[in-house]
Amino acid sequence: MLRFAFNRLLQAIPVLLIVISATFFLVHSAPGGPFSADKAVPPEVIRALEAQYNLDQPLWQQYVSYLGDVLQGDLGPSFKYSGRTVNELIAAGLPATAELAMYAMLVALIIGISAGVLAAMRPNTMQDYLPMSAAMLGICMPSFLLGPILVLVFGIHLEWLPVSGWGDIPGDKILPAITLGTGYAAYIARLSRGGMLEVLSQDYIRTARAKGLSEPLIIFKHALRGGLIPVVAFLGPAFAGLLGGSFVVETIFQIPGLGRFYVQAAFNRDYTMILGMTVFFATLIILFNLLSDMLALWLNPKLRQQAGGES
Amino acid sequence: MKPQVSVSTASQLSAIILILTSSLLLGSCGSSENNVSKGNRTGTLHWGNGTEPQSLDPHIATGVPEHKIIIALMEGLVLKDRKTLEPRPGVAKSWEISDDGRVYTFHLRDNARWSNGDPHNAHDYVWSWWRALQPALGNLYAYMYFSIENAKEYYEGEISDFEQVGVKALDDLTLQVTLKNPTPYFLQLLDHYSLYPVHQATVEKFGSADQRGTRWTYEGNIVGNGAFQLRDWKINRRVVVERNPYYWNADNVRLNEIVYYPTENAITEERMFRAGQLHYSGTVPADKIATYQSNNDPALRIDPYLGIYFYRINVETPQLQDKRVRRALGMTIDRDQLTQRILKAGQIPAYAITPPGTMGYYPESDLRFDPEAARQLLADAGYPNGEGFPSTEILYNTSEGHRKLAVAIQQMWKKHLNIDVTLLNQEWKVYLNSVSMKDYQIGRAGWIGDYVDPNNFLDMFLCNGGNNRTGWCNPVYDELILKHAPEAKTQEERLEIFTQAEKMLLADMPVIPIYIYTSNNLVDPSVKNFSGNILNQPSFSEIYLEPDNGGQQ
Amino acid sequence: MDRLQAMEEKGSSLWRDAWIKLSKNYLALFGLGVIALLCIVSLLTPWIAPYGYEEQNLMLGATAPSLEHWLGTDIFGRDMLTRIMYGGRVSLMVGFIATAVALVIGVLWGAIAGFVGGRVDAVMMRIVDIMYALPFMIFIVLLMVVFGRNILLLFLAIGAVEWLTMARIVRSQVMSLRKQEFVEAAYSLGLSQWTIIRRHIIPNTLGPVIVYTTLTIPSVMLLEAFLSFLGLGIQPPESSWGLLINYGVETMEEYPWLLIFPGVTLSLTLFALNFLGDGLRDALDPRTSKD
Amino acid sequence: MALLDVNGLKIYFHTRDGVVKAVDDVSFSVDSGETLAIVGESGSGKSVTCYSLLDLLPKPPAKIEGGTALFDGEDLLSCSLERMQHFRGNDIAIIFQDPMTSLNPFISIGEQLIEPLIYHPDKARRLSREDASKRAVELLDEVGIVDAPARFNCYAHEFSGGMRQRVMIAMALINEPRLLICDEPTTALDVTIQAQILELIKQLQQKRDMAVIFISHDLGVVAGIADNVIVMCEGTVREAADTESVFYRTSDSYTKRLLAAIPEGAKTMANRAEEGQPLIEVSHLKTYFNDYSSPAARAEKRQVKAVDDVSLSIQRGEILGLVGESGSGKSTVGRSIMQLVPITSGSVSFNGTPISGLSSSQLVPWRQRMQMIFQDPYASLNPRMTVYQTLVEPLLYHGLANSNNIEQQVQQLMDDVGLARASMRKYPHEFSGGQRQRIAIGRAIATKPELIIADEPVSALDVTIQAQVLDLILDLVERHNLTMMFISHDLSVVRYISDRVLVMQRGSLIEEGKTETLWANPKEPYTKNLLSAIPLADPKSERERLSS
Repeated sequence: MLRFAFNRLLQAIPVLLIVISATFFLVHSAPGGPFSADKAVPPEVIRALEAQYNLDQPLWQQYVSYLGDVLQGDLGPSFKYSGRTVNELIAAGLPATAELAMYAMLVALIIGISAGVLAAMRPNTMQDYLPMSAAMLGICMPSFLLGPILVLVFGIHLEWLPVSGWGDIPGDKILPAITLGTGYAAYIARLSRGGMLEVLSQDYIRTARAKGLSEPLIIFKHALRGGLIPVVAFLGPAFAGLLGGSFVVETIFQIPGLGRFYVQAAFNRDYTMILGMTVFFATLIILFNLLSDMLALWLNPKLRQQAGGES
Repeated sequence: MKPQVSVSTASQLSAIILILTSSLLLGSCGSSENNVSKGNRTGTLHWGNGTEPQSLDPHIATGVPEHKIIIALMEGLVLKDRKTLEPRPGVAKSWEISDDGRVYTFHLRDNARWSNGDPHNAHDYVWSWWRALQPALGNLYAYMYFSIENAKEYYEGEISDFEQVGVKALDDLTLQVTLKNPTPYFLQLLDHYSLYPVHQATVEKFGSADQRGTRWTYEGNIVGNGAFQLRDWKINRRVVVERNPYYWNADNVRLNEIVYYPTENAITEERMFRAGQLHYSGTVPADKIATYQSNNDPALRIDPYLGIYFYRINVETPQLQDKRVRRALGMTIDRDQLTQRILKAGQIPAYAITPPGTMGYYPESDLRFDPEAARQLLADAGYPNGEGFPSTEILYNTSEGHRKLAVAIQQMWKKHLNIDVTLLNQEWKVYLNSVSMKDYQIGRAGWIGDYVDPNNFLDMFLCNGGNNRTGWCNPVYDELILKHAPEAKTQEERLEIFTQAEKMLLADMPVIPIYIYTSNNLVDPSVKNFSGNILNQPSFSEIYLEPDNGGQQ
Repeated sequence: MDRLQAMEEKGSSLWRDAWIKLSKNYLALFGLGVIALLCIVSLLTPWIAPYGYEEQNLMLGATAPSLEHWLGTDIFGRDMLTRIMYGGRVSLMVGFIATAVALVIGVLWGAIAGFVGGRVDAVMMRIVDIMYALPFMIFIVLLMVVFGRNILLLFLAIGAVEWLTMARIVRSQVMSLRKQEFVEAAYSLGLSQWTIIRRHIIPNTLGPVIVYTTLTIPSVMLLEAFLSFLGLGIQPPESSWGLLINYGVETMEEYPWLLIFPGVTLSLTLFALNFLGDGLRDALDPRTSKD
Repeated sequence: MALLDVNGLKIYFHTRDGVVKAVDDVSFSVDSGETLAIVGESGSGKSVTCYSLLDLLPKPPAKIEGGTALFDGEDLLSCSLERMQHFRGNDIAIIFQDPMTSLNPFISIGEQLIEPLIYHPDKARRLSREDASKRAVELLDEVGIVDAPARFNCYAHEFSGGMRQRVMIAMALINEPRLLICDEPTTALDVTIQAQILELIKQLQQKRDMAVIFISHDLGVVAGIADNVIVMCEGTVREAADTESVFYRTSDSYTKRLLAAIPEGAKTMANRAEEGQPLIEVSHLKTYFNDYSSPAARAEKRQVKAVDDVSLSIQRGEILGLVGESGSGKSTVGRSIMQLVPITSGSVSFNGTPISGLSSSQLVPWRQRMQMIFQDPYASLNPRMTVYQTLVEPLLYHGLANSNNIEQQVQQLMDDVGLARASMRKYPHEFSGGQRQRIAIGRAIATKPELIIADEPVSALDVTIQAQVLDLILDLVERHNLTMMFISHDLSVVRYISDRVLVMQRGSLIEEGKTETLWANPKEPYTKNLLSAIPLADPKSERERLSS
């Protein structure tokens, strides 16, 4: 298992390097610099600013020195937030985003798995059609639509929950978690339904029944573990997606997370910030994919021992 | 024994899920008192502030959200009246102006203090203004100093001796400023944050004076001279300021704290206001304004704003070189319909670039909505009934408001002139790039006055004006603005010169004025002493909170 | 490939049989009917739309549904029914073409990676990883700057994003297929790898591919709205369902019909596609005809 | 009254294509200490009958349309699910055919074993985890699991097929059921293992005085253990009698056919092997695979020696049998000759020309001359291609037909393998297993090959079908003058078809000889073992063999 993880991490190095390089040259070739502004900026100011952030050097030189810094874990200073380093900004935004992603995942797992299992228990009945139709809508319900609707209903009209904030007012984490989690819940519902249907048709479920075990025991002890393997494999990409894709929800609910930084950085041409966030997200994506693969391996005793024949 | 393993992992898992769920739900129990009513009790003002401030250094910051925080933390020599914007004593308790209008002598208060208790005196200004004029600092508002004698020359490196710049501390409490020309609006400038003083010891503690991006403006570090001091700055979350006990007028400050929220999304901010999470929101979505108006909601405050929304025309575009074409375009925008049906927030149709009433200035304009005459002009220019007029593009930066206006104008030009216009939106930085490279045909633009004087609007269109960007150049115009106006003997004469210049501008129409901004604020009724003004500048030291009978809505 | 030409002529029987089976599945037929209707309406829109799509009436403004305007009007006084009809032209075109791009790239990429395996697979999947990690918005802005505004570019950009997941799905399918005996049999017939992929592997991945495709089309339509909002893609006064929904969200309290009607249209399309997709999946699997 | 009394049982499947009468009016009874065998081919309803007793059928589509099944006087068919859970595992236990899929791969076998004890529906009879574990270990020991306490925590994949079936048996017996249903418990196992498992079931039954229902498609298997036999076909009982009557005095035509289909005796056709240069010559063939079975093996880059230094030759016209148990490497030899797996060392020559080491494009002309038939007729045909497409592919790819005569050529092939021309446009799933194997054979002979390697071509088929397919193969060999390598684990089949036999064990050839010589006089103990384990369709001799 450790060896498997090590190999995958080794493979990640060239991937990260290419991501950094591609992003570096991409952002530097995008039109509009970090210091252009609505009111004309005098050329001497531009020069002074560029000198301060080493932007007056040739591009390759900037690239080399940036790589050097990144290797030392230094993502550089932010251009937009004067005086703040990218490391500092990521550290500031990560807790909220990570927490949001975790709650959203929780919502997604609880709703998704229960819906999927319910549907799989009685395929092609109303118990199947209803949650699955809802799931289909959920997959395609964009959060920019779901968020405002939830806010209007629960925040403004019913006044049950706060309309925004993060950890300021009790309960302000509920609506964002639901908004972000719904799409994933829908996807997980479909995955777990498929997985459960597959497992429930297996011989060993028949064996369990023949042993006289009760239906709940069969579902939860015998079927769930195998049936959820597709879900587990999806967790890694999903979690990375939650971390990176929370921008809309963060904006709607005024959450101080990474997603807003990323988009702001892109709009502001905050080069170091874009690069830093990209490196950070790429690392997360790779890490979470690895983790979910390892979890899927661990869940399957056979593969656990083989630690994956073909990676 | 191992047989238990599966069961114990399952129970561990369910325990984790239980903990996570309960932590999510636990947070939701508790009192439901909203920010506004709680703030009214504790004297805390909750302020929707647009975006995250990029810097709180008055010599570096540029945006409106930064402005709103800096004016709470710092103060200039002179304040403005919260309604009329007349100069009022600030750090300077009084001042004299020489007869030729060039020399200002300020007498500072002896009880002015920095927020750490240090004495605050005239030398602070000399040092601060010296700092603000260091090119390496990259101060975008350095031009605000250029009415001071030799300030421009020093900034551009023509002279290197700061002694020659017209600012001197005669003694600890007396500051003398010498101007190049009599500048009627100079006192106003002193209330702009780019002329605020900074605390030398603090700035130098975290880096050299002309170094950008030091940590001196962070919580725990920053020292100011305003009514409030910085207590907490959580990025993308909130900035909290609290009373500064050393403020010279601390006894009359009635707010205990202000919490600024960087919301970015206007729709979110409006919802927060409606849910009682904010006392104030400064960006009301256009479609919501109608709702507030029809409910006669007292929270909605609409005031004229010193800003103009206009379209630039790139006069180098072949089909737009002829000023008759440009005039025709300007004459076929039905500004009444735009402001009433699309903008809906009391915006004033604009027929000139300078907002009327700016320091007593009322531009004369012959521009009006006249499709008949416009068609004639277009025909004279060789495009009868729009025939043969090449497809022309309106560029705007990505935003719902700009889009709506462009869509309507596109249709008006189609209807009245029968010309085809396409729309192009670009992301902000790309748009800036296109406009400054003159890589556009017609481009949306806006200008907010830094100070209340026609000069601030009209000097945009000088031949070499950095903000001209239209390619339009008229030496006579330049001479009027640069030479004749500063030398005018009286204010009447000066305004007359501006009138003349503006007429030239409108006759050539390199820019099409569209409407004059309004500031649309949502202010909770419990907020008192909030007065609308054309700079949309609140006076935090005077605001206080007092719920009306029956409390919050 | 010429030698296999004759095969292709007879090879249509999978599709012919699928059609026969599909025509017995009422839910799928309903889906097909809705999609066909939407396509026909879109094609005929310029002739049958009640109003011009840019015809404004500022004095009228946003009005609720009425006899003159069945689905109401937007803030410019433009007829919503007309806007939705014209929006459908863009949305359906983007949905189908961009999905097709994603489909072709994703299926080929995934099939090759999964089938060849080993180093090739590792490299190809690492490329997918890289694409996943690149900042999408910067990428789009650059594309826009380099190539200018271009509807074709929109398809490319969307296709470039959506094929990644497709490739992963196909790859995992292929990895299990390639160990099946019928693939070995094809090998022992001496068929080339490419022929095996094309004739034996890809047709057997159709099930999950179709299902994922039906989910992709609506999400592509929404992605188009985001890109158009950024300035890539279509420009006002043209519109698409995604953009109409986007605008509708902002005024959902004041003018709910601006959100409801485009939303219902998109949802209807989504369900129709899903029914059709499930039906197609079953129809293309010869095994499902007898249980 | 018997322990179980089934009367007039009717089970119909309601499918989209109509009603299928899976079980139609079946009656039988079985008493303690008695073994009833239910014999029939696939689709005969034998398994459905037994599953219905424990309510294990998927409903829908299955529906019980009539009849009773009285267990101790209580009707199993009409009791509640709760009551049924009391019967399941406690009074009636069942062992399934495939021990590979019938154990939960995610849960340790110990945990699976103790479940019926710790979750007993009768709360009073529930055992604590410790007591249950003790009981389970004892039972594992009893069914012959060596080092049971340590194996208790292992997972299913860590056991071999035979061991898994022993675990299944232990699991079935853990609550001391009074009736044990065995659904083809030995079909998926090697012949030597099969003998052991049969022995075990017999012993356990005697010790516990259980009633046993033994389901099998193979009359040979039941001959030694059944007291009574019922023969089922298409849902109905064709014959029900005591074992000896069925085997020696049957009057039923179907039973007669079943008995006749059991391959017995030597090859009836002449040996057509030609002298001279062998068609295939394999020398010192080694095929190794990387071993990923454990982290240690992976780390050390250990290799599995699937084929280790095998040399053999096949004469033109010869049918060479290759036998061995699962894991002996016999299939890998076939695939190595076909160049379907990369070989590690050694060489393969076709008609004197070395073909090992050629690139895939260089191999194309050779591929036409040798073809393969695979074991699993379900997996070896592309489910999305019609028979026509499947057969056309080799013809066109190798340029053996053009668009003018293609139709005719395909029809010829269909005739050759005994398929109706009309079914040309059907898909594989619409055919039975035997018909599918005919399609696969048709595909193999389409290229007019000289050599066919048949990898267990009949082991997935019912006996009667198996006999037909074997005859078809022999017929085709004759008609097309084919050379064949016939790989099988079933010695009777190999004896019936091949001229010469090679025996493989653990990657190596251990014995070789003319078929009849080898049968009469095996030299190696392993070969002797294999031959003696073959069940005979003769109750008397089979009983003697089992008791010896």
